[in-house]
Amino acid sequence: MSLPRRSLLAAVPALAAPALAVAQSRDPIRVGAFGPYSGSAAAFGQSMREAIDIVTETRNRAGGVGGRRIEVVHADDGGRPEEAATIARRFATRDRVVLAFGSVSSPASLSASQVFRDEEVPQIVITATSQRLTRLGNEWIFRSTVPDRKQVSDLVDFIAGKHPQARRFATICVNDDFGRGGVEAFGEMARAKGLTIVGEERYARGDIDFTAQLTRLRGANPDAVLDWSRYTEGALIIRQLRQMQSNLPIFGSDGYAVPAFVELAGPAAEGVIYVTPFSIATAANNPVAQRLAAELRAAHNKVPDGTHALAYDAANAAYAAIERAGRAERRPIRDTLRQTDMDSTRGRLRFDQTGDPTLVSPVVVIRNGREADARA
Amino acid sequence: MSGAALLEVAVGGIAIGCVYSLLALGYSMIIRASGIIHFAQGEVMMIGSMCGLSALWLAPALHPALVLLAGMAAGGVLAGAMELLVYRTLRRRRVPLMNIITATVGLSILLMNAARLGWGSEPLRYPDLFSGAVEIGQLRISPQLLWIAGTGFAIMIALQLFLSKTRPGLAMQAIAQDPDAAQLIGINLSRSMAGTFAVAGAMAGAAGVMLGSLFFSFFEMGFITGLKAFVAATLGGLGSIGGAMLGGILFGLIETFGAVFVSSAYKDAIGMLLLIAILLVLPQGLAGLRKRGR
Amino acid sequence: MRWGTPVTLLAAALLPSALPDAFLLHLMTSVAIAAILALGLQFLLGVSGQLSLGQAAFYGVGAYGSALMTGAGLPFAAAVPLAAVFAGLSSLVLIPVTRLRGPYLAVATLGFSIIAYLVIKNEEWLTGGSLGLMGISRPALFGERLRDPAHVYWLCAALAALVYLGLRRLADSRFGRAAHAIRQDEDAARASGLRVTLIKSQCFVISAAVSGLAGALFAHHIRYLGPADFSFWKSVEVLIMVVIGGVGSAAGAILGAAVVVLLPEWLRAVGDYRLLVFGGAVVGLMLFGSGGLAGLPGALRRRPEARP
Amino acid sequence: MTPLLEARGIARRFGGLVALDAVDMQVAPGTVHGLIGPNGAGKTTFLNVIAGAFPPSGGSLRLEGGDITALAGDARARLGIRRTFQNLKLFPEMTALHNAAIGLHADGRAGVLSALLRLPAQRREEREIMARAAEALDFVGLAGQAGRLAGTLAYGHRRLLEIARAFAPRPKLLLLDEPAAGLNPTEAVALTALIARIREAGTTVILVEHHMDVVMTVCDRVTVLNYGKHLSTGTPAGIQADPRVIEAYLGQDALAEALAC
Repeated sequence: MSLPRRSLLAAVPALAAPALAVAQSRDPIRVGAFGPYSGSAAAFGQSMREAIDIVTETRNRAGGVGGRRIEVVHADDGGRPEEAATIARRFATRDRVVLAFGSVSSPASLSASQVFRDEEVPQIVITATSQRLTRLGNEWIFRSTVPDRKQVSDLVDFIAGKHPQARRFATICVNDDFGRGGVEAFGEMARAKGLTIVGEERYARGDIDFTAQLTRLRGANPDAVLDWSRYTEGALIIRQLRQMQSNLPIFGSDGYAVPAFVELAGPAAEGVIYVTPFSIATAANNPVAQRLAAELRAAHNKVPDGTHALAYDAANAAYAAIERAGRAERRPIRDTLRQTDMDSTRGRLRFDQTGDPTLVSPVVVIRNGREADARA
Repeated sequence: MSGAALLEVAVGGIAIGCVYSLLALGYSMIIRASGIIHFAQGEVMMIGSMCGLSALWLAPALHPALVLLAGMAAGGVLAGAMELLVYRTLRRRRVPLMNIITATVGLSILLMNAARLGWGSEPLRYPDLFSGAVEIGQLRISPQLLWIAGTGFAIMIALQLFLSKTRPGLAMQAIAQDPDAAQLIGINLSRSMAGTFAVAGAMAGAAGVMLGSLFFSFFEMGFITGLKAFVAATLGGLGSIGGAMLGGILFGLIETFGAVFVSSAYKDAIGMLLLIAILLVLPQGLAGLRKRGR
Repeated sequence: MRWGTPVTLLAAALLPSALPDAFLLHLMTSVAIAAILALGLQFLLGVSGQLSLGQAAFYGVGAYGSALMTGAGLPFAAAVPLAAVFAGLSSLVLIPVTRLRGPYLAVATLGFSIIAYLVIKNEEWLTGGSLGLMGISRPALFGERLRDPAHVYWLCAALAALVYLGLRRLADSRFGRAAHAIRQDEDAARASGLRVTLIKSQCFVISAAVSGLAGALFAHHIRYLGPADFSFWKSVEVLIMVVIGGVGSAAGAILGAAVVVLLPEWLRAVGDYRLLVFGGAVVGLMLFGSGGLAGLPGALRRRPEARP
Repeated sequence: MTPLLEARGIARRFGGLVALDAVDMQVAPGTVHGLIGPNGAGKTTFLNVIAGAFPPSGGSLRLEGGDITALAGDARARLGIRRTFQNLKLFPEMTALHNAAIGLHADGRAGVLSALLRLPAQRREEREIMARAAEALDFVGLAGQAGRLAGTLAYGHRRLLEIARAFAPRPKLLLLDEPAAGLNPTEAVALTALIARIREAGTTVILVEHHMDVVMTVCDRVTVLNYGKHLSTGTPAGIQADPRVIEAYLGQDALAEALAC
């Protein structure tokens, strides 16, 4: 530590300088979008980006909003709250966005929401389901997806109505906000409906071997299993459960609602039931969803997943709100966003007092390797 | 918990442990030969896994042994190339070991993101290489697990034979023990070092194919697994081949049984606590047991 | 070149007037905090030769400590130093492992950091679990909340400068000399009457306290704490900062911190290739040789007393 | 008169190998005590046991009558037993002056806090340490090399620097482990003189050495070890005449010749 006396700190501003050089054109209306474009949740981030870009391009081709183009500034938060806060700060003070989309995970969304609230920037959360996001009296936050408790209550209603024979549940979840939030809500609501929870298991994000947890779960002798996981671990869990020759019915979370889930789980996915904010299988009669499907096929040759739909709806709602506000300013946009009442991929989209959408979530079942409406 | 269920868990632990062992072997061989903690070892495994899968895509009917071989070849070539292109250059410039170790972290970030761009950010499923269930009495064991444990042991035995019976293997051992003396008796240091990395990479590639076929291939799969294997190698005693094998299997068992008997939320903590405890008694890991008598 | 430090300090102090951009000030504040964190590891690794892969744990103890204490009503000016002290004390549990060497020590600290991470993640009643802690108070001085980003920056930069000068003094003192000797030859140090374990442990405590200080400042800078920012990755990031800057150079640690914080930000322009380029840059920077970035000007001028 | 150091029945085993077998030795204060023996006789092992590098498997050690058997190496160093190493252990990245200053570390008191505050007492102490370190360098003849990194010194100078570091605190007992190894004849003569001056300065010396001319010139008494056992102790002249010693060295012709001269 006693080696060179001179310090090179002076070089620091020079490192930062190229970032300054970004042109500060006043012309387009700028919105920000941030999510995990890298890291383990990158697939969600990518869907989010694709959908937002599709809506933006369509808008811009049709003349933009009020004659001004929309420009989306994308930023990768890697799922890390620190990055999300830094990005939010940049969106608010340097990129001067009028509105921001993001993020995918609850911690990153929460961390950014503090900055947006401070700086008074409207934020539309895409997939983060934690109830807490919209329950902190933050008037600047909106959410495209349905919060976990609402999804759980939709799933519990479904189970009570369609699977009355499933009385004893064993639960397994990823040990984070997403998994614990889902399972805690499920326990509460299931007990209210007279169901019992006979076993609860957790695992860490990134685990691959669930033998221990599943062996214990099976030992509790349940009627059915509830798994609140993301699709990667979820696929492994049901594969490993089926490898143990267990035929227990499996109910899952919206974390399964990714095409790759069926791909990864293979035949084990057959018969799995889960709640999802959106499924193309239940949206055959929804023109907005069909439009998204057509646009996504044209642009990326993909079938829309839940994140696509959530981001698509968010972007459409946002641009409509900017249009209604009549000027590209944050406060009026927030106010018109609150009055949203439009057709979305998931039906009529309105926001309640807290900023959450008032929608009922579809429940789907995997049949022949595809999602099918479980309520049908 | 019934005895049969315990046995099922144990087989699962041993299979995972074999994967750790194969990776840990690489860590151990490399650290012994060069002093480098090779943090990119997990990523070499990941690339091996991806390449094995790609081979399956090209030839769907490929025999599992050939898939394994493809993964090993990919891992071996990659690790050998890393040594020749990066680490050797760094050594020639006489940079401190810490810099080389940091370069391995850099390479690990680089490989992970290259794989994300090349193979996408979605996990990729291996077709089931082995199917059916082996039933012994009331015990049902997935054949995947048995195959993996069996293949793992076979590869480790092969490595032992290679290191103790063949010329290049003996040369690697000699380089690791005393590089100066080895050079004096005419062993090519640079070639043997590259060979060590290549063999370590091939072990990692095999681990990748096994892990992939048990679970799936994913650009981030190497990070946590690699870290755990490093811990396993330390547990066994860095630089000790036998220790690495033992450490890997032990770590797999500790982890799996830890999840059964203690909370799964703190599953990773159990392994770590045990590791720290063992290191306090045996500062050189399990391999230190043997030296202790001296 | 005795004026190098004052000139740098002056430049750092004047930065806010040169950069009126609030975002850049936010970034430079992050750099100052990262610099403190890097200085902490630099002291441990560069002076006493102990490799820690567990700095994220102490950083986390400081961050959560200060957030919880201010949350309980303690003033910022008391909570931050207390959190640093607490982080230092928390490293005392590691004293038994300081007798381990090289990679064995690294793995033991890695284990410690994984355990700390799991505690942060699982003990919801204390740490908010994976949803984390929100609404952490802004930094405050003399009872005044600092709302101007320039003031927050000055505070963090001033503390970074203090840590830098303090650790430099320490490294040049009798104590630092002893630690330095232990790094080079433990047997000889012991034969010279040095209490090796004590000195190594003291280095650990100092390094942990400095990391805890960085964590405490981080908590009040970002004002949100979640487990994801205290994973093993953070420990690796700190190590990259120190090695890029040059092991053994305090100025290098600051420079390395600046590179690690600013480079990815700067690389946002390359989008998807960001981390790919970052990984490549780390490998490339290693090629600068033993001195790291801090050694560059010297290496260019060919100092005669360069390392053997 | 109580001996400065008294070793009784010192044994040391490594696994099954017996390196030292019940060795007794008494070192009188103010003397240079040679320790010789054929290769593998256990000289360095004995030195290591005295220095506290590892504990003896049996026996006891007394320094000025006080039992030090249970003390660790650093504690013995602080009591006044300092040593050099057969294969040179310096701090290569530190200057010669700072190397010598490490030898004086135990005499200082300034801790972390006073270093941070740079209190006057700390600065005074630092000046004192540096002055004494410089004095020690001067004593061994390295005054001109104070500012050079130890790793860049010539081999002979490194040997001297190690002695300076060990001698700087004016220890009661200085253990020299083959200090003349690798030195040329001129340097060896200078070393002999240096050892004599160390004795004059009041420090007792135990000298393990292969260069018999050094041993015979400077030692007051000599102890001979063979196969880990005490063989003989006496004056240099007495040792040279001891038939048991000559027998022990038989087969080691070169040494036998050296002994004869």
